[in-house]
Amino acid sequence: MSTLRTEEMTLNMGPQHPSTHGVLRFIVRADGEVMREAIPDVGYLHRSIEKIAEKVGYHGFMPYTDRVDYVCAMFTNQGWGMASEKLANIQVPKRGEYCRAIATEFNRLASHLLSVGTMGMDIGAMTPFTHAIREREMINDLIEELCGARLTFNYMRIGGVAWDLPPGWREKALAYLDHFEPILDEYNALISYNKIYIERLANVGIISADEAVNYNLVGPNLRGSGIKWDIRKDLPYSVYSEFDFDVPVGKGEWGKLGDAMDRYMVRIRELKESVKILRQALKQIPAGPVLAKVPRNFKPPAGECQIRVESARGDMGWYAVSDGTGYPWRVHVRTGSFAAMGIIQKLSQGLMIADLVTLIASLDVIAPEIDR
Amino acid sequence: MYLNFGVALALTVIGIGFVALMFGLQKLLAPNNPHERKLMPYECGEPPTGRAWINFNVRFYLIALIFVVFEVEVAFVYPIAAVYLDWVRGGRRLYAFSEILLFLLILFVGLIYVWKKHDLEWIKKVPESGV
Amino acid sequence: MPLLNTLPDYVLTTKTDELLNWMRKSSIWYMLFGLACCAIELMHTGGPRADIERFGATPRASARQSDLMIVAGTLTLKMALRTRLLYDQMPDPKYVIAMGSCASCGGLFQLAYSVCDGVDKILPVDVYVPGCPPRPEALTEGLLKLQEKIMAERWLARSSSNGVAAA
Amino acid sequence: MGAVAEYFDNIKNTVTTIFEGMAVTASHFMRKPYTVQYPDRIPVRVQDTLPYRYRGILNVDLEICTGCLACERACPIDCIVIACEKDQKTKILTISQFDIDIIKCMYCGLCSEPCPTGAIHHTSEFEGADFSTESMIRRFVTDPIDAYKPKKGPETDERIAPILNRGMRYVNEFAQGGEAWNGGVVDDGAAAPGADDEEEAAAKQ
Amino acid sequence: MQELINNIVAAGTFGKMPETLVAAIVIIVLSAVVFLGIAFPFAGIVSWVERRVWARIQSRVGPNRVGPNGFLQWLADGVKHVCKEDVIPTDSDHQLFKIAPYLVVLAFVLPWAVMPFSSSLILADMNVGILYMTSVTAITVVGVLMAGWASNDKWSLIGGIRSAAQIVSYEIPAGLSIFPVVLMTGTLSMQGIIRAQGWAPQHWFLFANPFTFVAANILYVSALAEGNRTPFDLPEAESELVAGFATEYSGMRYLFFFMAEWGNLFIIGAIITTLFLGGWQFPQVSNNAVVMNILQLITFNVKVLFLVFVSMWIRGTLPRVRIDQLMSLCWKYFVPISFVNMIGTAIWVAIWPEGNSVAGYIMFALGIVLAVIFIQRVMYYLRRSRMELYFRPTI
Amino acid sequence: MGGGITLYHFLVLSLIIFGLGMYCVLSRRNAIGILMGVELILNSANINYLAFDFYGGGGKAVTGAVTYHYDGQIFAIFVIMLAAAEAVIGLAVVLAIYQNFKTIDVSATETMSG
Amino acid sequence: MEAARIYQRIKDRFGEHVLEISDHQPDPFIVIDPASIEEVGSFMRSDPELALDCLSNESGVDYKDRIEVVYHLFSYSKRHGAVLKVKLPRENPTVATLENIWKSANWMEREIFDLLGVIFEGHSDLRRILMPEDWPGFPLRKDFVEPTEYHGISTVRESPIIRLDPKKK
Amino acid sequence: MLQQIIFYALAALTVGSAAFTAFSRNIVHSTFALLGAFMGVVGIYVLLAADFVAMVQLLVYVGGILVVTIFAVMLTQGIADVTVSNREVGVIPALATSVIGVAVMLYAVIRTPWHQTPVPAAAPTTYAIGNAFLGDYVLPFEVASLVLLAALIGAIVISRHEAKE
Ligand code: SF4
Ligand code: SF4
Ligand code: SF4
Repeated sequence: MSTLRTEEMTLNMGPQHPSTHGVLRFIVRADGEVMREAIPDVGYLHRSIEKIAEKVGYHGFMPYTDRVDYVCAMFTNQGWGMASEKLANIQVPKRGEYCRAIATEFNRLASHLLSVGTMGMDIGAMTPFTHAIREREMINDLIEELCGARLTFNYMRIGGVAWDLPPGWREKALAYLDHFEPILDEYNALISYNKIYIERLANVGIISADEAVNYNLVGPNLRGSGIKWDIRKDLPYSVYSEFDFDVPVGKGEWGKLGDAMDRYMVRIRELKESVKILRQALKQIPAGPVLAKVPRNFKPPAGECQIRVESARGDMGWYAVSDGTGYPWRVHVRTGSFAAMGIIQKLSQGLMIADLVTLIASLDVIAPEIDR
Repeated sequence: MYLNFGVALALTVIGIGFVALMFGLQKLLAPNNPHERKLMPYECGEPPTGRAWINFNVRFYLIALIFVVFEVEVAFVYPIAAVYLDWVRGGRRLYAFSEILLFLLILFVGLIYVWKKHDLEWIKKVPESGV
Repeated sequence: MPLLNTLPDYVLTTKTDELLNWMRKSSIWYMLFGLACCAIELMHTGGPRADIERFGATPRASARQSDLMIVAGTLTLKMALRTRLLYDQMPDPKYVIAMGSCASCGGLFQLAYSVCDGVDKILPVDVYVPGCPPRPEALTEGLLKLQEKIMAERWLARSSSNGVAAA
Repeated sequence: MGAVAEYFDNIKNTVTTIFEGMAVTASHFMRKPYTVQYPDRIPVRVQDTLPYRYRGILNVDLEICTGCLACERACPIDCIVIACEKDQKTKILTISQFDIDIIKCMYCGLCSEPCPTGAIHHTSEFEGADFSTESMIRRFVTDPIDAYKPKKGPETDERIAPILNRGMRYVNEFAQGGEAWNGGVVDDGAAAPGADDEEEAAAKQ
Repeated sequence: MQELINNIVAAGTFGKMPETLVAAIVIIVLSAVVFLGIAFPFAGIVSWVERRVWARIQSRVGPNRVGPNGFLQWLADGVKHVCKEDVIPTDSDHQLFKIAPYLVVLAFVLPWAVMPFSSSLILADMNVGILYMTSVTAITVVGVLMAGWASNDKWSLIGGIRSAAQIVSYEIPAGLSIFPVVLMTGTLSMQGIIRAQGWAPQHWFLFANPFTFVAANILYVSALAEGNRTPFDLPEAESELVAGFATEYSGMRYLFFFMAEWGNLFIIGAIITTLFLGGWQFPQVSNNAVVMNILQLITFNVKVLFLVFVSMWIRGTLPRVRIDQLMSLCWKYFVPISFVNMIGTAIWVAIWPEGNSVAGYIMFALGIVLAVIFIQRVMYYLRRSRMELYFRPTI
Repeated sequence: MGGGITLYHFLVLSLIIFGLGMYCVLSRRNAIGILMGVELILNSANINYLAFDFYGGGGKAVTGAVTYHYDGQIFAIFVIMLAAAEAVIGLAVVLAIYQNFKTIDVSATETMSG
Repeated sequence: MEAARIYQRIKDRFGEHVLEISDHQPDPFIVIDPASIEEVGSFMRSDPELALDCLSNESGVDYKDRIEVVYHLFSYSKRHGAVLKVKLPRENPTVATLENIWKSANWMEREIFDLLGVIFEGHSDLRRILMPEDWPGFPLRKDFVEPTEYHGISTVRESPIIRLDPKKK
Repeated sequence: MLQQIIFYALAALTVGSAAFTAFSRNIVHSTFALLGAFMGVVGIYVLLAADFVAMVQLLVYVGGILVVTIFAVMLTQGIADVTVSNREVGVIPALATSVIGVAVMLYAVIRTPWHQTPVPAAAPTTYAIGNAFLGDYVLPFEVASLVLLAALIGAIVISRHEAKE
């Protein structure tokens, strides 16, 4: 029956479209409801951040890194901080590293919540999305107390973090974690284990392990394909070697291994792992300074380096070239979403239009990370 | 009976009149300054590529074909369903029941046939070559 | 023939105007037009804490049904042309809120080569909301400001200055 | 699993999971909405509930501004404009202009970090929506004003002391243990008044 | 109706007018009252209620500024849309583009003719009542297809065709699920069906036997699908299709589509209430016809509104299905099960033509058990979440 | 049916519709157009059935419990059923023709062999 | 494997194609002849000792006198990485694509083409990716000048603050 | 009076829509015009005291056949083309044939003295039809289901067979 051919339709999905997660555009060539392929068209949010780095200097670039991936800005902060520190060989104080870990893990919670929430919204359930937003608000409150902003944190500095944990914050954070876990179970009961939801996600956009590596997928997308790989565990940076946590991988319980449901479940499970890490970090945090001595006029020696951070969207690479002046010569961010976008065209072949939405959401692409 | 359907007619007239009235009101109250770009088809902010009036997927069509057959069946069953109770009370339950059963089964066979032939499935594969 | 701004300025017409404006301001449907970071705060504004729907503002996906375009985020040059088209496709009366520094004037991305410095270069902006990103309450305040503006408009009554944009 | 068993399993799964989901949403009818009814139906203003570090719209306490221009230099996008005139004879610094373009500002806090007295600081104010960009410029100086000269000891002027206290508290929120950080900034003569011991105390918290 | 007209003619209110004319006037006035006084405001108010209910599920407040608790929100939306420009895209098919809203509204007003509000408040107690109800709603399909096609926009076209396919498919299980009741009552008239039930739950057809219970659920879900409600709101699926077949519509025209959608909720509820929930049946507490009618009216509306509420609640809970799942759900699950239901009921009726009261009690008890389990789950989630409790419906 | 509307009114109406359907069938080269014409013709036939049923011999009035034999109506229902079946098959054929010829111009199918 | 040993292994295999091995800290790298990039690439991927199965980053750097394309490779199985560089002339920088070896190169090469103007020969879809199609120039080059107008939208914005003290800046 | 008005209104709706169907140059318009014709016919049926048939007409024609026809049009037409529909040849012959045919029949209709009985009061017909289906017409009734089955399978087979190509 499938051989019945009808005329092909070219659809523009985006740039202004509710489910493209920011401004992406897909040129969908569809035969009725079934897509022949969806060609991503990006660049609608290209803000030339890499070029700006060459103009504003090392310290001044920190707020811009927030905008590289605003959903998990802590990681981009940290990435830039680590890259500069590596260039100039600066040691971050222990407490500073702990502050970083705590802040980033909270940010990971927020980011994953947004990801699973928008997934629900794209599938058509608004309630899980608002519940996720509600939890994000609470996390935002915590982060706001820590660094004074809800989204564009600018919390980290080269050599550490800008502010220590405020008094009483640890207790609040721990109390929040106690609140969060039952909410997560509730969230799962509401949507994750819903049959309709599973049916929508299972067997959509299957990525095999080889493909995932070949297309350079990272983070939950890679783990969703069954590869147990997490920078925090496998190439430990910061203080992650001191924590005990698992790396969840996709198991293909609901469909083939590497489908959208696997990626989604990896995120849900990572939420739990993050809570685990946060509990340990909040208990173990040592006393001490949080910021190393870094001159205001920061001039790392000439050279280049790449560092890798496990952000919420996976392995984020910061490639920085210094020429010995106060301004970086070149900064390049290798982001998870950029790679993930590259695979969409291939995966979309033969999916239905409704599945494209699922696919995008399951890869958790964020427009600024693609375009920078 | 005419009265009953008269109500339907009256409702039709009122409904249409109401809609027309509201449109009239809108004509009076709303601004109106169309221009070329405003009247372009909406496609998420892109100028549209290709036309919209194209031949559509055959899937829906087959569903509709199957639907018509079943719809007629539903229409047929209504009267006998309505008198079934009388016939049961009248003591001819077996006869009436077997009539209904036969009628339904014959069409049920059709449904199973279609099902087995996978015409109820939405095929996710697209033909390889682009047209 | 629309009666817009044609009737004389009687008490009756001004009262009707007030009523219409009150209704209109209580039902501002905004277009989901998140461009960058501010879009996240835009989502939060519709979310449980700020809940902009209290004021009758619901998000719409299609420009055809929205009254308000909240430009939330950095407007790049590539996007600017599309934005203009989207704005054009909204039916009158329509309003624009520039949310955040980027949308208002380019903000921190004035240094960038690919960013349109301010949405007011391509569209008439009604309300600017400062912040990077503005917190949801700030956007709510922006909406209230816009409501003020709508309340001051004249609809039926003739007016020289602040009539409906379309007239 | 046989096809028939799967068929009924699907039905069962669907029904039970929907049942669970409905229970979750039903429980929300009995929970309090999380909404903060800004702006009017709330017991306290939202501004007052924000944490101390919240980076809202910038404010400048001109009373304690030393006119060192550190903030202007620190701002990556030049949205602060300060004009200072140093009288050659009296050595008095006069600030004749202190404008901040709050619509361009990105609320990063980089300007308030190097400020020696905490004169420029973020407030918890966020309401600034307006109808034009011109009205978004905060002009802090109306009449030229003399810059503040930090004293060697503690501040004695009654008018200025509370303001300076506030400012110093603000300064001390920043990264503790980073003497070089604060020290490396000031290159315009006005040294940061000593608050080192306080910083260390905070660091040990 | 006939009685009423006879009375009026006898009373001579209209002088010497011919009877047909009197009848016409009476009919038009009554229909206008029903439409303008009930159907239209209901559609509006329900939009506000839905936003409030939805908001509450999402820990929000929802519209609460226009009028008391935002009650006038619907009016504000209406007036706003009247003041909105009416955009008709150049490339669209202008005539069809303009006609489509009429059709959709038509399909929405016609069912009100047989709405059994109480034992005597019904515009037209047709003998083919329930068949009339299901068949006039079919006009929507044409309206939706017309809207989708006339817009000359791809999103609209996909939305329209999806919608049409969905509505027509679900007409089959809906139609088949009506049969168990028809088999048990032997009538198609709305009033007749209600009269065959009692006021007590165990006499409702919902609990008459297992088959009717299943049929009621299938009918409800199918009706939701026909009304394009979540989880079947594919035609308007915002995250995929922008706004579906209504993408190009603005102002009043758009509002009418939505008015019809919200108004259809009442019709869905009314069908289920009539067929399975005992309609307006209320214990005979008074001999005064007026009092009884008022009580019945309240009963009927409470039941319908409860169902409307449930549909909002479902909308707040469930995600959307995909088009192929939608179709397979219909054809592979609902249609066969409805067939089985029908045959099962036929057997049941053949065995117990007058119904089986024991079965009614047993089914009702099962229903209560189900409700208790449900409440337990709700309490479980309430306890675990440790969020602040708040029981007032308004805030 | 009072008010001076007689059987002839309906017959004439049915005839007109029949004529229009006829014209539709004859003049269209579009297969679907032809099918639409056929539907019109069937509708006009149904009007005839019902009119005769109503005015003519269909009703066999028995005093007291009135039983009618609605032969005309039953016929009409069968006609509707047949019309539906015809439409289903006809449109399936249309689809088939379209698949083969990429057109549903009936005159084209004559010339093309395939 | 240590980075230095990886480079040595490549050097052993492709002696004359390796132009330079730098042990510049923190990240040592190897520079090879652009003409042999495909060979080297497929060797690095398929060699069981190296097994660099992931091209984790590809970026271009404009050094005013030359343009370098930097490949960051990584091996999931061996957990080591390598940095590969090619130096290209600034006028007409051309290098073969690695798209057929690592799929992820496709988009990254498009980006480099878009922003730096490096032409990847054999690339299946070498179009601009981030910038609009009609954009002039390659913005990440050091000598790129921002156009003042794009489709009638001016790209400069005067600061609304009038500086009272014109001496500065 | 009122009946006349209603009758003529319905007749006008039916004939007008049918004419539109027959004469419109745009195949989509003529398809949608069928809706008017069918609705008018529904009204006529009701006037003829056939409420059940009217409902079936609504259900099957409007809800079913019309929708399939619209689908078919959407599926098969190069709708957007200017050569929208149909007729090129045979307008005059077709018109002539139709007019002559109608005229002849009209003559026959008017001249025939039809057998008429007194008009019965309009009464519900569902039961009678149901009884007939279970009684006198049981064979046609069952055959009807076979016909439908044949149509269903036929439609599927035809479309699938052709699809194999
Ligand atoms: S104003 Fe700030 S937060 Fe908003 S889009 Fe621009 S950079 Fe992002
Ligand atoms: S907060 Fe940042 S952007 Fe704003 S004035 Fe200070 S340094 Fe400049
Ligand atoms: S840094 Fe502080 S003291 Fe110096 S000029 Fe700025 S506000 Fe004044």
